[in-house]
Amino acid sequence: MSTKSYREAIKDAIAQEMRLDDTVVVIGEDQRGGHGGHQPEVEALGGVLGVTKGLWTEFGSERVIDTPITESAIIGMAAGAAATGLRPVAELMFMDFFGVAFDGIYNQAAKFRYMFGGKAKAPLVVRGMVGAGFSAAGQHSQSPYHIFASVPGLKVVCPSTPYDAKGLLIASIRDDDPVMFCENKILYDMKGEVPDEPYTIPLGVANYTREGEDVTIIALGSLVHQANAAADRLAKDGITCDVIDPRTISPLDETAILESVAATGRVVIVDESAARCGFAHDVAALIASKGFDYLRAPIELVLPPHTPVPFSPALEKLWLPDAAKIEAAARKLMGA
Amino acid sequence: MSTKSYREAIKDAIAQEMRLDDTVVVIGEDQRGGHGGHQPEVEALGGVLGVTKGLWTEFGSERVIDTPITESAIIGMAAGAAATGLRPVAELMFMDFFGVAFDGIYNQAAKFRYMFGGKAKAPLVVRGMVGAGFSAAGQHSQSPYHIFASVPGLKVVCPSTPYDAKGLLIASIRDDDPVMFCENKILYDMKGEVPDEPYTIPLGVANYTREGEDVTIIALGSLVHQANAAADRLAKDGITCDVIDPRTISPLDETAILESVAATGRVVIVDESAARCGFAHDVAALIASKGFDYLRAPIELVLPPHTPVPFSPALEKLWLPDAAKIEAAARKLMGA
Amino acid sequence: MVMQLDKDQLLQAYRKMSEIRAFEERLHEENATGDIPGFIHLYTGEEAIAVGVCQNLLPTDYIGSTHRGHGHSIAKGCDIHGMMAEVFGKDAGVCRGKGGSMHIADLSKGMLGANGIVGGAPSLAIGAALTAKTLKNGGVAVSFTGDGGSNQGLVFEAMNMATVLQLPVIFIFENNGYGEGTGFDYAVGGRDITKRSSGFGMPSIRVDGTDFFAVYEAVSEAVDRARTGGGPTSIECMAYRWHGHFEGDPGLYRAKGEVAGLRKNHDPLKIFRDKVRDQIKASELDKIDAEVTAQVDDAVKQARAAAYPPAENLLADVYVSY
Amino acid sequence: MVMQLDKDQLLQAYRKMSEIRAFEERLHEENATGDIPGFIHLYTGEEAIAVGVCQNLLPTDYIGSTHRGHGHSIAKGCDIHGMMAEVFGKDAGVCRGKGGSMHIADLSKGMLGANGIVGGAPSLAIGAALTAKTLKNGGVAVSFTGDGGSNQGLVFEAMNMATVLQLPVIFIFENNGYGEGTGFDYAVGGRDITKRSSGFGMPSIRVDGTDFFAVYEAVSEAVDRARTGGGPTSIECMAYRWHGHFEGDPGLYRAKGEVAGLRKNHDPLKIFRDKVRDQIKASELDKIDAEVTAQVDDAVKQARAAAYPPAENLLADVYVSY
Ligand SMILES: Cc1ncc(C[n+]2csc(CCOP(=O)(O)OP(=O)(O)O)c2C)c(N)n1
Ligand SMILES: Cc1ncc(C[n+]2csc(CCOP(=O)(O)OP(=O)(O)O)c2C)c(N)n1
Ligand SMILES: [Mg+2]
Ligand SMILES: [Mg+2]
Repeated sequence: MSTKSYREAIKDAIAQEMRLDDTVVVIGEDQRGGHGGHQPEVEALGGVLGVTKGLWTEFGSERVIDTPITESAIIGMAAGAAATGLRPVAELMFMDFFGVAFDGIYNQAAKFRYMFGGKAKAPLVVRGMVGAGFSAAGQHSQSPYHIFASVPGLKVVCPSTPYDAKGLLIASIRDDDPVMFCENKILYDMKGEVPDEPYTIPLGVANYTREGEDVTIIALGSLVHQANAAADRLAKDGITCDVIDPRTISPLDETAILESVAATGRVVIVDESAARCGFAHDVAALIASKGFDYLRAPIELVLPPHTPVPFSPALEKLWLPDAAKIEAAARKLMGA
Repeated sequence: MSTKSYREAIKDAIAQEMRLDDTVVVIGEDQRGGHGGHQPEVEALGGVLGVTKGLWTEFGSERVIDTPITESAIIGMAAGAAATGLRPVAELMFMDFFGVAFDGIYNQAAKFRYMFGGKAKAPLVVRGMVGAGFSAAGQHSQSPYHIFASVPGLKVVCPSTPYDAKGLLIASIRDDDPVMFCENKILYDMKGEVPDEPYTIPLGVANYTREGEDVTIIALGSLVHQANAAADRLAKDGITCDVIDPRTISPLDETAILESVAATGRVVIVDESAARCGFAHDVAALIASKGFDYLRAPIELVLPPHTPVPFSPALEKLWLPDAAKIEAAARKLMGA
Repeated sequence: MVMQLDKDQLLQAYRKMSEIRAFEERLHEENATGDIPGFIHLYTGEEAIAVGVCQNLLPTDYIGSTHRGHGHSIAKGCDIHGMMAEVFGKDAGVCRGKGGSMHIADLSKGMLGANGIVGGAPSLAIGAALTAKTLKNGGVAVSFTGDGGSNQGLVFEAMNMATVLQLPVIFIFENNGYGEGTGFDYAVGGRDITKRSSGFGMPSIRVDGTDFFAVYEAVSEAVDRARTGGGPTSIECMAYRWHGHFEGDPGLYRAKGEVAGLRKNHDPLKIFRDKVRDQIKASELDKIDAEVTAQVDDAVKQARAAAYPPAENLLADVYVSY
Repeated sequence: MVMQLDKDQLLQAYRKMSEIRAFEERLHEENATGDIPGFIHLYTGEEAIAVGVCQNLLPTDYIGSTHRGHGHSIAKGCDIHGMMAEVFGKDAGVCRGKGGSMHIADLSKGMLGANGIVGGAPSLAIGAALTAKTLKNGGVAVSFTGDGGSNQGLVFEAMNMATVLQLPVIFIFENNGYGEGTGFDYAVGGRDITKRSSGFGMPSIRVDGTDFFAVYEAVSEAVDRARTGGGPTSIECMAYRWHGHFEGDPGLYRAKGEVAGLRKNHDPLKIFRDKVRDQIKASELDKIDAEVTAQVDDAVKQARAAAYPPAENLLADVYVSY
């Protein structure tokens, strides 16, 4: 066990899997950095924010594959490689870039197995950053995981801690289905205890990050921490909360969610993916259809407005859900 | 007033707007067909299924612009043209192809106005086919309108009749925002009464296609007709339904939906966009948050399974929601 | 050139072309009965490309295909009975009826799938090539793309990636003059696909795609290069599509008599027969044709008689786990 | 060449380059204070490209830009005070603080927007060119793309569309040797962007992008061609980026002394000064530099003092209606 950042935990997971399995390769832009530059022996980058730094030095250019700026080909190549014997870990850098590269996931990798009658598989992981709060503006702050989750055949993972990041990433790499692995960029420097040896966290098992009796709060990624901060404040007034981090959107741990709602009867769903047709709406629909009888009050959604992510920190702060908004929603449910 | 097919109604709308406004241009693959072929004077296609046939003959190659197979450039060009003075009606053929062309909508056209401080607009319409039931298999049967609706800045339209198709398309062309216009391919041959003169149906106003007291059924596109068929059968047993066709997903007529639910207290939402994070979940979340107190029973969702659309008609029929499934859901709500 | 191949190989090549021809012409008829669901795109007229390519490949090599994929599938060794059942939407199909004509695939035969997305194959093929390069197993991958598809961004990106990573891959462009109803002359700026490919830094040539031997030879060189670490090649094969874009297309963009001329003057099977005249008797080839006709006949009979997929298959095989 | 431009034009060109230089170098300093939100990508070293291009354009012509867009914006006439306020996230910014450095746009100046999507500009620029062609207003559009961006499928598709429709558009490729930390030599298969463009059927040349006059001349010819219905042109401009990819990049992929060498030997402003030595006194240019410094100084002061956007702007301007 060591204290590691979320960023280090991710690298750790990839490095350990690469050591164990020769078919695991990393593909992406500037995964080394320096190819074709003037420092032929230097690992200059390790991904634009250095998440995979160190892998090239250990594994070399054959397994840490620097690519041109060519997301369609990165994803398509990863899909083709996955179908034929590799386990690629491809990086899309910012998930916002899926707009130039979605076909390889949406119409290809995700459908191979079903459309080919169960005779193909595509064990690939597509890593990428999501999340607002970094002043990265409209094209580098989005969280399109709701879109990924709506595609049958894709699995979707959103870790909220270093521990989860490592365990879920190893599970994703070992999984025989395509996985969209969504890293919240504002968590990269978050530290936590992480076992040194490889371990897996099964996809589809939620984490109760806090237990309580009055309200169920459901959140993903960095918002799990906002939810917990809200729960702490509420606890001071005697309002206790279950804070559930589903960790994976697809598969979704419906049981964990419904059990908690059965106990509390009150639900706040917090999310930043979309104000319409997003992750929160999915969970709300689950509860309104399968957990309706447990509900004592309307479902509260804490979401950004239906606008692009604004650049100015003054507006972005208002845009993002936070502990105060979650707290207010919970209090509203408690009628206070 | 004449009897027209859904297909003719669409062409009618475009032709009339092109006559009224010189800045309206049509862009897409095989919008004429024949360019570079051996019949230089023939309008061979008018779109692959002939929807726009006749436009080239009337307006010529300068306003009916045949393109190579190049969806990214079609959408990007339409976005750039819209920002600089044209009102393009671009065709994506099958909306399933958004995977190769989404960036021009998702990160460009939809964001211009907000991201540029209100100083830009992008009046473009992207037309495309959606819907299963045509044995067109996994890559030509999808309905990704839930994805479009989750993008702030985009409007999303799904007409269910020839009358609506014409009125909504004219409204979309005149609208100063980018609009995704989703044509359900199995409706192309549906006939209905369509006024000859141009008219608009405002975006964001739902249509009560049937009124009743017991159950609210919400559906889009071709499923509106399945919902009405179900309502007819239910009426024979004295169960009467509101069947609401929102017609546009974004903007969504929340008031119409909530008013109906207030009256019936029971809701069936039918959709084919997605089994997760789809249009139905969006509406369910709306009702569970803002209309909770009206609800007398769980919300029933009638959705396809979370699988790609299978090719074989034997499976595709099971995949698609239909009148029988809607009827069963309504009966369940009535406790019968 | 004819001489490089022994008689068995020539007979094998002819048989494959004959299979493709018979399969497609029969589908043309069967489709008219209304019993085939969905869209079909026939390959007749382009047989020499698929076979000229695939005769150079091992079963462990991979190909990625297009919406017009029957010919590629047959040439790469997919089972004709399984293909026919697939086209009819039956459980006995190679994809258990879930894919249909536009998604025939058989990974066990190195067939990565027909593809409903124009330009979809090249990026999948570079993936298969990356696998071969990484595992150092000497494998090669081939993608098929049309002239229309040669305008798709996916395709350019794949070509660039292939030169950057020096992947063992061959990009075949089937230039049949049209993408749907739009002419190559209109849609392909520059009107020369080889110039595009060579702009990405790879050897690129244009060959007569109705001549099995021309295709075979070009691909043979490309395969050698790829297997020995020499990187990618692009080959533009000029050919003709005899039928409509899809079955049902009235082909109004065609000149009068265009198709009749093709059948007469540009028939890859006839051209092959002419070239092997000195080595192989016509009767031997006729015999193959007859065998193939019987085989396709049987495939149709079995496909028609076969069962549709059972309801439980609706939910099967979405994920490997969960 | 120098002689084609009169003295006022030369002074104007120098002023624009000086403005870009001062703006970027000042941002480099301001960024160190931690007061600038988000990422910034500086254009220093490439001034001659933006200015060499935009001096050929009318206010009604359009440009589409990259993530490294400050230089293009200034050259096309965007307001420096508004840009500075934008970079600081203030309501007085050209985009009211909603876009930031990576999304500076001003349609009224013909600036279609910096773009956070690499390869985003060319397809928007062909749209602006389509507008000009359709409205027959003689307008021209220009896109900027980097060497890294020259690998993006969007870019190839836009070039093909431009030749097919013979659009009045110019594709400028700014080849500064790197995309982030990856060398042009590695990422661009074929290592020659002009060969790619000419594969799509358009005139394509490579020029020295540190020499204002070389760029100006090439673009002048291309603009003439475009305005007179001659279709698109592609121009690859070889240049250097002095700073890191973004502010904060330690630049480990650089050779030791690489940047010092650039500043010394490849400074577009020095090169310009040398070339106009006979017509323009150094003191005149020094005076411009001083004026520009004061202007940028004032822009920073005002930007720092300006208000952040008010809360109600969060919901404003998503749609034109609803
Ligand atoms: C991305 C995408 N765009 C458009 C289509 C519709 N479409 C199917 S086949 C085809 C024409 C393809 O032409 P070409 O590549 O020349 O192949 P050919 O049909 O001639 O064999 C088109 C436009 C598609 N399936 N996918
Ligand atoms: C589609 C997309 N892919 C990747 C990125 C990340 N990115 C931003 S700038 C850049 C490098 C661009 O290099 P180049 O085009 O040469 O422009 P330069 O930075 O050298 O001006 C990359 C990879 C992006 N913003 N968009
Ligand atoms: Mg073709
Ligand atoms: Mg560069």
